[in-house]
Amino acid sequence: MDILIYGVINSATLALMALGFTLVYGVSRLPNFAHGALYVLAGYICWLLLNRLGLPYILAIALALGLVAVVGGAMYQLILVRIRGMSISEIIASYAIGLAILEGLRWGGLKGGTFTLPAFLEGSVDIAGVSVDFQRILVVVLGALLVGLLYFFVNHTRLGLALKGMAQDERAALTLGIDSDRMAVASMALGSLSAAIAALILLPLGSIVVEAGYHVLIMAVAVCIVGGLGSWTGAILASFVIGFAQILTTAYLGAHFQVVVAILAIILTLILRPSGLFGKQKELEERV
Amino acid sequence: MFEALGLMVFYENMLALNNVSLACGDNQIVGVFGANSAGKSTLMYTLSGIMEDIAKKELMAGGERITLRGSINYKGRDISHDKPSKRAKAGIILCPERRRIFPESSVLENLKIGGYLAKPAQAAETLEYVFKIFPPLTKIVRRLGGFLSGGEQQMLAIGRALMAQPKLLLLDEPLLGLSPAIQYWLAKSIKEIAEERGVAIIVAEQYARPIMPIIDYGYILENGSAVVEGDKDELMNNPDVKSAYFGA
Amino acid sequence: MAGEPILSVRDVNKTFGGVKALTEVSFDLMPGDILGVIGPNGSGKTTLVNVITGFVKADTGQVLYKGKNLVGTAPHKIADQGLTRTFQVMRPYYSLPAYKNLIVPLFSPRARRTGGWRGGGRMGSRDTVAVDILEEIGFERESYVPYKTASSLPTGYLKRLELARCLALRPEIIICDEVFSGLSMSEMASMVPLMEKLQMEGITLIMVEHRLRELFRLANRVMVLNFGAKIAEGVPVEVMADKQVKEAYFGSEEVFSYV
Amino acid sequence: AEPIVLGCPLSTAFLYGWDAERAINLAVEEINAAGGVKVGKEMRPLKVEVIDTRDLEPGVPVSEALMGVEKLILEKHANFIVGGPVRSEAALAAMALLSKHKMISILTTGALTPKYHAMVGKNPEKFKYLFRISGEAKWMVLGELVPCLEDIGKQFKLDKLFIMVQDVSHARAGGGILKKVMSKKGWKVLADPVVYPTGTTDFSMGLLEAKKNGAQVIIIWMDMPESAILLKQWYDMKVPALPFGTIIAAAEQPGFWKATDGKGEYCLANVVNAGNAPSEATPWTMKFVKAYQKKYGMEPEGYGTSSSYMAVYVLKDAIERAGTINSDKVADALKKTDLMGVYGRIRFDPKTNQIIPSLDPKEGAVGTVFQWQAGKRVVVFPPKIATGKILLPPWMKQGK
Amino acid sequence: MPKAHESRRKERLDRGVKVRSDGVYAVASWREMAFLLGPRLLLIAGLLIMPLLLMPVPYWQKVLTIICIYSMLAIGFDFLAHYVGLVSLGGALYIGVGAYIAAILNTEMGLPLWATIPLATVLGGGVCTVLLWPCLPLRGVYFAIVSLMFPLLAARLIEAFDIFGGTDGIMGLDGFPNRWSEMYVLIICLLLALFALRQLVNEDVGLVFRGVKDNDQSVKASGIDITRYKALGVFIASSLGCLGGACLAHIYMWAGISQFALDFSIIPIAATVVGGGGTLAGPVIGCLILVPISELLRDFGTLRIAVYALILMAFIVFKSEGLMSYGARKYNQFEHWVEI
Ligand SMILES: Nc1ncnc2c1ncn2[C@@H]1O[C@H](COP(=O)(O)OP(=O)(O)OP(=O)(O)O)[C@@H](O)[C@H]1O
Ligand SMILES: Nc1ncnc2c1ncn2[C@@H]1O[C@H](COP(=O)(O)OP(=O)(O)OP(=O)(O)O)[C@@H](O)[C@H]1O
Ligand SMILES: [Mg+2]
Ligand SMILES: [Mg+2]
Repeated sequence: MDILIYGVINSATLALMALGFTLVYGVSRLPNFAHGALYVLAGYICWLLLNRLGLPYILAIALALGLVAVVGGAMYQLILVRIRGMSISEIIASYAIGLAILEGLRWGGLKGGTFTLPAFLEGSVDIAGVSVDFQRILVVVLGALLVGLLYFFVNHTRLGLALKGMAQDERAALTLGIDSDRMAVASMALGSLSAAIAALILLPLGSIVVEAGYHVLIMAVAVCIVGGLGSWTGAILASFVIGFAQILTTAYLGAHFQVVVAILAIILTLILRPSGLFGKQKELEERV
Repeated sequence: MFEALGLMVFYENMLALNNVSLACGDNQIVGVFGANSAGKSTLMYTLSGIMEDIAKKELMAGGERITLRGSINYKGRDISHDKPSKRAKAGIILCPERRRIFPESSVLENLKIGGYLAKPAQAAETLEYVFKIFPPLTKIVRRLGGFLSGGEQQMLAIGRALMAQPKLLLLDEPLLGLSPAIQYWLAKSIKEIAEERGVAIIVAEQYARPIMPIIDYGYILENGSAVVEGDKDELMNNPDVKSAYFGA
Repeated sequence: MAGEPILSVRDVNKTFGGVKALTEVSFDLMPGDILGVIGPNGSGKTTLVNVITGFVKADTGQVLYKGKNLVGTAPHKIADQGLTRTFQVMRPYYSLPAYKNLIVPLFSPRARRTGGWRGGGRMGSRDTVAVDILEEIGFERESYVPYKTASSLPTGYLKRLELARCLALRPEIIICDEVFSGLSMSEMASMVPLMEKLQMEGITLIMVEHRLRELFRLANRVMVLNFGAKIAEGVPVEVMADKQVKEAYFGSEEVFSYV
Repeated sequence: AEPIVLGCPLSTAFLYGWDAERAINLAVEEINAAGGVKVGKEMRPLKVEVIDTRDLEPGVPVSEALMGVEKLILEKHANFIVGGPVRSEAALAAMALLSKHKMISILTTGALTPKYHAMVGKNPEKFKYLFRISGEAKWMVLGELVPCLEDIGKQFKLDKLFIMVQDVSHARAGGGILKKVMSKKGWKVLADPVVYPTGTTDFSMGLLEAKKNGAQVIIIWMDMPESAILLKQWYDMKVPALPFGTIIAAAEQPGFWKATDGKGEYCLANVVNAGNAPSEATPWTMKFVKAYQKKYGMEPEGYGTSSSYMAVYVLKDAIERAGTINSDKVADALKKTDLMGVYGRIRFDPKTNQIIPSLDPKEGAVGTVFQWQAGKRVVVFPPKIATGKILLPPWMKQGK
Repeated sequence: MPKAHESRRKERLDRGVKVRSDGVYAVASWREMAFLLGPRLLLIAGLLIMPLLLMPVPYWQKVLTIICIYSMLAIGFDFLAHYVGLVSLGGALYIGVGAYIAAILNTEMGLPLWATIPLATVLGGGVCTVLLWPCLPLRGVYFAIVSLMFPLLAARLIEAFDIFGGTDGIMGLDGFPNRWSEMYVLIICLLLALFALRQLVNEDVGLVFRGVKDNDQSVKASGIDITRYKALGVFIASSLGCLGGACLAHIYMWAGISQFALDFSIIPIAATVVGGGGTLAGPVIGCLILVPISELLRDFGTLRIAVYALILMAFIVFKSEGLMSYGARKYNQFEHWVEI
């Protein structure tokens, strides 16, 4: 029972971490390797607003979200736009941005484990004999909500559809009046926003440390790829595959195999399903 | 209403379009014919502004230098330096060569994305219209664009362009890969679209036979220059044109 | 030449997740024949080509090439045996110059074994042979066209490049998937003799086409597909007269006369 | 006079990097203010060259740290290496390099692996320049942790132990040893050590298990900041067991109280060398703590603080005795070190060049176990230097 | 109304020699030969003389060896990504495998350094190829991500099973006899690798590789087994990496799990991007720029990496095509304004 509950929580956590990355990549084919940095940045900004300026928590959260979205958008507008379409350069450039942010934060004083955000809700309940605190329940609930919202956004709104079009064939999208640069800015801003949301939901459970940036990035990339590019169902399922793989190994194999099993799960899934659980890229590319 | 003057396009030092001027009035259908590498696609890209975008990207990646000269006027405004998306907003929609369907989206989604510029009501109406002129599409709305057959993709590409509510529709080789029946229907529909929906259309084709009868005015491109122009009858009666395009 | 068929397709079925792309298709192909395959859009022509050349695996049925079943064989092995194809959606090597596109097939085990196109692949430089092939197929040798990067070539040339790739392998069967579309009338007219010449050289051809006039000049047999099933096969005139074909492929008299 | 250059390869963005950096600077300042180091007849000042080795960062190869060490030697012309590399693996990797350059090195922070001095012991000629002045894992477990646990056990009649470790090798190995040793001592170790990957933010499953099994002491062997969360969860769940953070735990830092919103109260932690928390180990201890507090505005943080500080003094002492900065001579002098320092009597094992530990500051270097009590770190072990008594959390007493 | 400047355009023309050397035409004069060979000789001579020039600053000699190791990885990456179409983010795997094989051969089996390095190169290439074999059908990012996972996995496996010295690593390897041998072994290997790869990609086989990258379906249709070519590509790239890894292990006389660290995967890619992908020499130039910058920045302490990242970004943004591509174009072509 506890495996089930904590498995779900773990999976929801992963899904939240991956959301922003999946959004940006799925929707504009931009591998945003600064994702983890934005995640940490959001936490740090919120912490600053809360502790240095003494703003109320809600306001601090709102401001942090807004700021990070702006940072994300600006990142595209100022830097990434110049190398649009050169995917290796995009990876390196965004990774460099992330590095600059993270190491800049480290230099600016984000060292050690003393930076934490308060939980939204204190206390815990017993579910089927397992005690779970409210913040974790919130993770699952908000995670589901956010996924739902983004799914709706991508598939049923004009902007979402336009983003999708641009991701698949930029030139064709241009001919249909979709302004690709503006769209990419929008998707980066949105992606950063979801990174920030994830951060602010998850960080009260942990502390704001630079290393989390790298961790979140790797997990996000893994979930996004295992799920299959651009597939929401896939991303969710992938979080569950990896999430449960982790929890199950902890329970039955010993935790030092956790990472090993998670990585093996990723590699195996991809060997068996070369375009991820729900991706069709390989078939599409090989359709002649 | 639409006029291009002295268009020149250089790919590096190669002149792909040499001083081409072209005009298209309201509701008119203009044909652009020419053999391989005559410069038809180049012309279409230039008119729709994609060429600017290509040039920009090439420059960024350190590739070929593409030089564009000449001016394009649309409804009395010089749009030669507008971005493609801006031109599209003004109603100039290109249905590009080689289809360029969104492969990971279903047919319906492809059409919906095409309707980015349309109002919801317009989109719904056009959607029905697209299914009317391309009945085969109705049976495959859920299938992913990338899995469609060549001809199905071509229909979808044209349908998608229509969804964008064009005022000036640029069709680049619309007949490529279509079965004779659909070719015939498409030619008819082009006429219908121009007449009933008040859309001006410029069609670039190699295969002139089905298109020639429906055009109001036509140009023959050769090596980047417009060598012959005239209305339907003038072109049909030109012996060179006849032998080259009708296999007389 | 009433001997064995070089290729025979037996009861091939293929579905793509519920879509019946091919149902019980069978036909025989005699050496030296030119078989035309026609049918409405989406009727399964390309899928048939894919099944024969191994790019798609048939669900059931057999593809016998010189008596050996090819179903399940990897595409490169099939090509290696001399059964080549063009792609309807052109697939050149976009970053290479047109003539370098042909180095790849000329370098393949088959070309090295058999000598490639007219025995030229082994002797001399592959570059020269490549340009020879391109010239044959309508790229003017003296112009810059054969040396241009494939990505900058227009559709028409890319279609021909597809065919050139097949020729370079010195194949026994070439399956052309819509090589004529994208060519203007006069260009097509120049391609017809080339096809005839190939036939003379003993190459068997399957041609999937929508340009019927030219096809009928070339093909000695025509097969019609509709919704994945074969609805008619025979000499062109017969097939054109078939009622079912008229209904399925042309839809109306109007269209028919237009063709 | 020409300064003597101390090269400090440290992972400066991390606690076990800046702790040493600060302490070394403090010591050097004091010594230079007093005129410097007497080499023969000359008084020479000390100069510190710090290089960031980044060896505690994930994803950074050890060769990066080794490059840093080489840079200190070749370009900064360091005369001695003091401090790191910090990560055990990097410290081990640097051994060959340092001995190749005949460079005296005193390890003062990080690197806890027993393998280090074992290697020196095995190859005394080759590695004779390599010293370690800070604690090593084996002593900490057997010499400090186990006695302290036994002490607690006797005092409060507790004998049920639960072990939680981080998924790094020293912690896993340490957890295993601890289990074996404590079982032999008659404790009931409730399960195999529960392992948590670095970066875990949820410990509830382990805590639940501990609660279910009636654990009375929880050993937390983790150096990740997230262990603060563990304490928070422990407090929220009111787990009736005494938390004991061993070796480089987040709890050793003064900032820990804030990080846990005070929920870290009652947590015990080991700060490796006395002097890293205020105590009266030797007369020098509080002098050091005060000087540190004056300069940096806080109590000493990481466990390398007092040892790094002492390393400079020990080196000064050895140079003065040798009368030269020649490596071989100074190495010999170092071996003969016998100095009453911040954390006890400092001598090196003649074979392994490892500092000799003890529970009595008069005999050797002592470590400290303290407990968080009302926002303060109160030293509770070893008894010779303790300033307070161990307290049990109220919900534990009620349980009894 | 077109503005005055609109009637002009910039013309770009190949220099005469370039055109003639691309065709089969003879290149006669010394000046022309010098034009063609100049850059190559500059690189060769530069790299060969560099150690001597750096004699007064021994630390920078060390940096040079590190540059060579990264360069090795970078040209491997460039080859794989731009000629075979496999974007491998797993450079660290090659380094690690090479280092461990060299370490085991040296410490356990007692083979001398001159044997372990070549053996590690070949065996390591083989091991990496076998490991990556099942992933060869993967495309694009999928391959990239799986290859990124491999070094992480390797490190975790060694840690979890405590094999090959566990987290402590393997110590006590032989060092190079002196720093000159260290540098020259690497420099000469690098130059050989560079020119051999150059040659390879221009041969007909090289065209097959490029075909695989551009369009593997067509390669299949030409009767060529793409998996074999992909595997061959991986073997070449990973051998280079393993060579670097083996040398690294011997330079520091130690092998450990941190040789699977992410930096070994990222820096070569960054160098490739800075230097210009698809040029092979570009990545070397990228390394020659990036690694020293990173060393120079050491004085910044913690801020170093942030500054480094910013510099890297500046390179990417302002010369997005890569320095080598840019330089080569300028070297080979005239540009001037012409009237239309
Ligand atoms: N990116 C490019 N770089 C260099 N030359 C190019 C580029 N694109 C097109 N060209 C050249 O411009 C000329 C005109 O090409 P274009 O594509 O406009 O021909 P087309 O008339 O559309 O031919 P088709 O009917 O076969 O599609 C051709 O000679 C072609 O090689
Ligand atoms: N991989 C696939 N997955 C799903 N459906 C497919 C796939 N390949 C083909 N189809 C479907 O099978 C049908 C037959 O396709 P095919 O490409 O064979 O048609 P075709 O006869 O070549 O048509 P056209 O003349 O338009 O080229 C089409 O409806 C197509 O959508
Ligand atoms: Mg065209
Ligand atoms: Mg087809």
